[in-house]
Amino acid sequence: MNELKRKTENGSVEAEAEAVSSEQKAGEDSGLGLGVLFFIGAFAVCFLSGWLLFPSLLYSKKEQPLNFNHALHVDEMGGCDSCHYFRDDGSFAGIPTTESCMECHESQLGDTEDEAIFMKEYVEKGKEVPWLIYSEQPDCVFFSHAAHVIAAGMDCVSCHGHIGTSEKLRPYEENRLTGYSRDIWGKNIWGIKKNPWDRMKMDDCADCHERETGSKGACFQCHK
Amino acid sequence: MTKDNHGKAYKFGMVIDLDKCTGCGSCMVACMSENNVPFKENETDKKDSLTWMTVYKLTNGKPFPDTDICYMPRPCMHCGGKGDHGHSPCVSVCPATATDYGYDTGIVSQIYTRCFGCRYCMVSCPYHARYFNWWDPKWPPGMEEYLSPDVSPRMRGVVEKCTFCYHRYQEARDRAYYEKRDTIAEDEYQTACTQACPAGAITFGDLNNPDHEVYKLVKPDPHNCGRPRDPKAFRVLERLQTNPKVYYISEREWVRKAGDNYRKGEWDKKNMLTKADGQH
Amino acid sequence: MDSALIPEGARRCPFPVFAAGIAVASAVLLWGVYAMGLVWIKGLNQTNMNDYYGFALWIWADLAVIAIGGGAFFTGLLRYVFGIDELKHIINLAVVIGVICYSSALLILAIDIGQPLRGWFIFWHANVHSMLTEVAFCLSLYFSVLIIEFIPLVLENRQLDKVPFFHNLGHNMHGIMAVFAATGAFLSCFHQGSLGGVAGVLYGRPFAFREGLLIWPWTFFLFTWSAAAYGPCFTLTVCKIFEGVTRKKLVKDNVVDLLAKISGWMIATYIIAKIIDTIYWAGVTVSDMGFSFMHFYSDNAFYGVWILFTEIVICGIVPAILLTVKRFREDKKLLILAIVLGTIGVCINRWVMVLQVVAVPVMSFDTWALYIPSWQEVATTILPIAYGIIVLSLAYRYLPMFPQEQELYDAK
Amino acid sequence: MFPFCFEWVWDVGHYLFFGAMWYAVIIISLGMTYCVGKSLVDTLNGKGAGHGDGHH
Amino acid sequence: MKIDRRSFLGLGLGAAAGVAASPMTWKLTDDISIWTQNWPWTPVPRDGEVTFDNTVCTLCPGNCGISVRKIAGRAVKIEGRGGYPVNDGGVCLHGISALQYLYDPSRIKSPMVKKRDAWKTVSWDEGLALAAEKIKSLRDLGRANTIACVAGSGEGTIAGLYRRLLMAAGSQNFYTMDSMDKTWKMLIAEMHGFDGTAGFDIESSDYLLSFGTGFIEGWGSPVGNFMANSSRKDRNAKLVQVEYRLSSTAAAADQWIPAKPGSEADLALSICSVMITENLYDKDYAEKSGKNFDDFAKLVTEKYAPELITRTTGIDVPKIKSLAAGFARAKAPLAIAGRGRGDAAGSMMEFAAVHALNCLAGNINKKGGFWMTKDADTMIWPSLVMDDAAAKGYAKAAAGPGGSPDRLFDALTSAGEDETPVEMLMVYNANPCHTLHDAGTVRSAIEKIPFVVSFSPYMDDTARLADLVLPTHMFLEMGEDIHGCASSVKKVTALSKPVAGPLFDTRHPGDAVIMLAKAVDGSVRASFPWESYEVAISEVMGDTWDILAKDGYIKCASQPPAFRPGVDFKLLVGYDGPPAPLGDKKKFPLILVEMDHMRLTSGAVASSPFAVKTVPDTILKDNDILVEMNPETARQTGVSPGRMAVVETPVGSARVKVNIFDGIMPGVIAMPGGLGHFGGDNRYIGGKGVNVNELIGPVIDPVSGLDAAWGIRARISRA
Repeated sequence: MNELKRKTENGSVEAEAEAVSSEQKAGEDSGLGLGVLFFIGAFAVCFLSGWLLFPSLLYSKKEQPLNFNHALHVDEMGGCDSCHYFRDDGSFAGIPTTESCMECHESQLGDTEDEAIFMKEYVEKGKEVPWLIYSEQPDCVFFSHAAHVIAAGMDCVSCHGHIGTSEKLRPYEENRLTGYSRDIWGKNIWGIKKNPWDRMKMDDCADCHERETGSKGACFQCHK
Repeated sequence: MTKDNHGKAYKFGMVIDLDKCTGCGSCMVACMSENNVPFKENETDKKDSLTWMTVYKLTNGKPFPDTDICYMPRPCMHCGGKGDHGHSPCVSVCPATATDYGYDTGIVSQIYTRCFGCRYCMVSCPYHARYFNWWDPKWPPGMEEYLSPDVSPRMRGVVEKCTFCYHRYQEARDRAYYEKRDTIAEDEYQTACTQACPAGAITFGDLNNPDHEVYKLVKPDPHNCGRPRDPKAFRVLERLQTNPKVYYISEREWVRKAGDNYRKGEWDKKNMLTKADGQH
Repeated sequence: MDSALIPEGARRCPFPVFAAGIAVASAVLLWGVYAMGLVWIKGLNQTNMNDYYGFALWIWADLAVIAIGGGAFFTGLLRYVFGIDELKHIINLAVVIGVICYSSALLILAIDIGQPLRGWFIFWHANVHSMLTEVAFCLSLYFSVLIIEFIPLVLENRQLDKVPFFHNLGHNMHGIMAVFAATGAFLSCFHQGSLGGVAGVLYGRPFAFREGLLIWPWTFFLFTWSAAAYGPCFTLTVCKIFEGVTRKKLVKDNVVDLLAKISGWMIATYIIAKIIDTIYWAGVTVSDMGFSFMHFYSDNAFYGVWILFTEIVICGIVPAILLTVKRFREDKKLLILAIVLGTIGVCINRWVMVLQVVAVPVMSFDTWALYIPSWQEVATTILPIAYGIIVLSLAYRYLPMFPQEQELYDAK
Repeated sequence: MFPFCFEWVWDVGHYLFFGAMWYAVIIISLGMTYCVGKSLVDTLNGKGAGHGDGHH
Repeated sequence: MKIDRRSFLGLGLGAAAGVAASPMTWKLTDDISIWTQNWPWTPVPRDGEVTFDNTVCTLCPGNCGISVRKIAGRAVKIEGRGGYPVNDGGVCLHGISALQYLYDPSRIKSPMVKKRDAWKTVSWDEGLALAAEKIKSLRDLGRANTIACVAGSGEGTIAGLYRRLLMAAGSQNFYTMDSMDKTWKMLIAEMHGFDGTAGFDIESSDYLLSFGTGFIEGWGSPVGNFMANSSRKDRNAKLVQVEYRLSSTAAAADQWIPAKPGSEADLALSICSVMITENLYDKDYAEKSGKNFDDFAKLVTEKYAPELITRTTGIDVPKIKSLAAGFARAKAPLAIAGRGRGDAAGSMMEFAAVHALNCLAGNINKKGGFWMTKDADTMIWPSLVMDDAAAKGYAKAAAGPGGSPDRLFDALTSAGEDETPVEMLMVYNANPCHTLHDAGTVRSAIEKIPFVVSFSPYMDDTARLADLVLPTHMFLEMGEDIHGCASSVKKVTALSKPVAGPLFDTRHPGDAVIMLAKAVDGSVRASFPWESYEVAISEVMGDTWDILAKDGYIKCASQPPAFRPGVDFKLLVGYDGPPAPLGDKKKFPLILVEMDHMRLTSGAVASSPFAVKTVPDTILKDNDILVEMNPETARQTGVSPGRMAVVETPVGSARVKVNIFDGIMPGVIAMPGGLGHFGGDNRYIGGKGVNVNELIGPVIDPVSGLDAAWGIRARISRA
């Protein structure tokens, strides 16, 4: 309640003094109606923009450097673990490096335009493809694939959804403020979650842990 | 692994032999390098210097030539708190549960993304084992290359502390899961300072497991919150009932006495007692 | 010029003089705001705090301002719950002081944390066992109660009173103010206590640690008791300052005398409890931990037995005697001496329970750590004082704070 | 702070702490709704008009 | 219907209610907090596959094996290399912070030439051409012998290449930095007539008598000594430290003998006299096969009997007797010398006096004793091609005798203005401007040299004075052969290998020399028949190269050498007391000594930011160095702790702070070594404290010709 605010409040009080006296002359109820009208109008505008406009402003849409056809590769190579494998120290290799892709893609195999980009931009130049990873957790999170896939025997779909059968990579939505992928906070702004892979926030992990192991676990179980 | 994980909870602890420690500082640098601890141009204000592992230099206070010194490396004690129930001095005061006691490992965790920097835990810790990021950590251009992905670098305004290299425990667990094993062997999870110590003065392991070296060295008393039964072993500030998990060993009596506070004559009376015990 | 706002019949200094005073206070306020901006943008390295001094000047300012703001809840409790109706002539002042103190405390807490943008984590991820969580919840709740107690006074402003809805609202709120006052008192007892608990639970810090009842260390009860005891002293001090500045009598003597008497007996009982606590603490608690009493008061440049003597004897026993014995209480000068000493006493107690706690070495090879606040810390501590002066003078000018003012002016 | 919060644990500590807290919040909010409600009713019934300028 | 204040109020409230009912507020509050958890300026280290690479650290003569942890090929952590004979998994703090030397942005990124006191970057070809031009012109003018080179150590193929470049060009001016190893080598030649290197079998010795040696301050192989110190209790071996201050070694020792500074040699001889008079010595080794034993015995028993030297050493007679008894009765007693870290050469007489103890105990070439080993000459260099200019130049004597840089810089300072003995100086793996005593004079000497080339990867105190800098790889970026291990018997020949790609435009020092030689052309080019260092090392190392390439190291015999050369005490017979420190007693009442601290490097390279961070505030406060002194000394000189003071010595003066410590002898002030580096634009290590070598002047040892100074007389007064 600093001094400035106090002053404006007093300022408006003087204006109100004249208004009250003049208004008494023009009758009581008409002013109220207009105020309510404005109230409803402003409420509607803000409410709708909050629920519809705001999410699109908050999340930026980015395209992947090139499209990757999971379905085709799964047919060719077998399961997910042909490219996303466990190293022998139990750590998870995650997205394959250009080098491991080159085991098959020494030269252009198919005729798709995306593969041409891959060969020209990344294989020849020996660069890594800057994939935008949908399920990327922030730096403070330690996620052990070994604990979940090997020890708990979970399948990939339960967290990553049906990306394995997808032919096109959907655009990557990123929260402009936090830098998180939208898959983490959740696609639906209302926070309603149909499948487990629609959202992977801390609470979602906690719920599953609570169900499966009886407790949310110590902090350092998932943090680093 | 939870509080009631069918009884197989670890209780990781450390034993430091103060007669072997030469004060060389390898443990301090190994800890800073392992845990992405930043460094500033002027680190001479030791009350504003992030050193998770700090080596104190103790002296017996005698004049020349009877002076004696002893180096004491001090990591976080991962206190078990009164009665070893996990209410460590810091865990019991943190308002946002940014620091918590892991019952499955006995390690006090510190989550840098939840800590909002009220520093109450830093005031509650009698060992000064907690450090606050007064400054934004900055690495000279190019040096960010040597940062390890296993520990998230901190930001200004949060408290940080030694975590007994918990990321190494996570890696050992990953390997155990991959090899379908359930427990971690003693040499699979060792802290960076233990591994680096050239004098072999630091030993790390599970205090609940009798065949681990740390248990053999100090023989913690399970009915007495892990109080060491070996007369040469002691814990710092034992009388505050913080029940720290770091034990120190020394042949020198003045070093053992420096581990806690004793009023006039109390130490000698205590010694008479233990000597009496020692006889029969 | 702003005569339309000044309560009827009240004589106030001309607006330019008033504006000049406000301008001076605003300058100090802006200096504090500049320091606050610096701390928020550049971080806590703007202060002289370090890893030994996690808590320093700000936490003391926080505790002290809440302690002297205790007059609001205690006077409210006496008037509304215990029905001592005479106090209605000074309750308005107490409430305004309460609002200022609690808003300052919340502001200082917002400055004093490393990540202000995550401050709401204390509510969202609350650790119910931590004293600081309890402080945060009750502080903000009681602040809302104080705002509620302040609204009727604001609505009594001459212009606002003309709006019928405001008039009715003020009247109705006045009606059930007892409910709010009772809830406020309940909340205050808790958070004044837990501010004491903040220090008392630290079993890693022998100087601060106290055993206690269930989960509450003795300092919990002592802090509530001392806030209730010394709060009115500060209220009376501000009242006397007002009378000095405006050179007008604002509150009747019997009301001042009544509040002083109650405060006196509260101080007396508190001091006895405090002495017993100190003796038990020195004799049993710390000696079990291996510390002698003198360990906490020797071989350092600042903290000596003098600080304990000042807190308990000079600012405890002396005001207790001055305020309980009628003959002294009625002497104008002795009354002012007592209430000022009381206020200083509670500030020293809060200083000792924050800064000496972190200064005392605990490990045998540790050393005393002394600390001098940086200008940013001092500026942000003076900021609430300037802000308080501005709010008080605006309230005095535009709100009917002292019901007996008119009566006393006529009687003269 | 709410049962759906990550931190929420159904134990004695939470019952006591949040019990007391929500109790206080409810009393305060009820008190305020009562005041505002009653004042609206009074204003609509035309009570309380023509005040101000000191003649209570 | 009139738009008035009330409608604005409605508008405002409506908007507020609308926003409150939408997710905007609490979502933004949540996201802003998450934003503070992921500030863009907080780094996010990239993840990847974990691999380990083994190499050898060459920051100090200890040469420990290290294992570099890599994430997706980028080095992130240095750890000790398990199973390596020298350190078996342990590693010191400087080794661990090696990555701060690798990724250091203040490294010299490409060759640079100094034009009117400003550095200009040039390409490698231009740099080499400039240097080659200089060499060619000197050779053409017949002054090939004025080309000099100062290298860190003389062992290994890289130093061999530098020496070969000088010989091919026609100069004998190849100098290697002094250290105690040189003095031990000369001592062995003098007292045993044996050409080889000295080693101490510390792990098996059960009684270690050390005269001022920083056994756990970084002497010899630091990690090896730490391990030996830790296993002392199990081997129930005793350590006795003779030192005027309570160093970490003295604190760890079973017995600390606070002898006065400079009187160590006298004490050693008096222990000899007790051993002889109570004939506790190995008769057949010392007396029968030893020469001049009787003269030595006479000198010792007469002039250095315990009663005579209690005043000079401050140690009473019973203690000397008990020392002698303890030493003689031990199964494998060992006496070691080489003050502090052993960087300074030390006084030959002092080494001889201490070594006499080993001889009397007969513990030579025995388990737990003093070993003299002949290091097999593993390097086979092809014959040299020298044209007449080279031959003529080579014939002329070197400017500084005995291969000691001190003597070189003495010659330079004493030479007149016109004819400087050195017209071109090359510096590799050395920083004489910081590590040599009386660094000020060394700097002015170097400034007199017209053309100075530095091969340093860092802008250190010497590179700063150079005219051309040809930056070489940092040790993690290059592979080289590593020989022996300072003063330890574990003579390991190892091969380090690059674990990180060269980050900047630097070259391997071996390649740099070969390219320089090729640029000089003529006979010099012919003497370097290899096109790269890789080829050179594989040819020069001959058959050991195959084993090294496979295992990475060869561990020499762990048994003592069979042959026990006899001993000749002639040298000691001429002993007449310790070399006195510079300066007269009246003007400079105190003695200033260098204090070696494990957490600060004292070699060519400055300490890393991590190492400087571990240095306590009793050694460095802001940028002020603290000298350590006894409370009594402080009272006498009127200085007070924490305040500034001025230390003056005959050679220089410096502003310091005062640190009071009971463990140092009154009358002695100790200043930590390894500070006062010029760090270029690296503010983490540059400009911190004072270089103690600015205050201590060299004292040339009459016997070895090397710098034997260990301290200097000084005075201190309030600033």
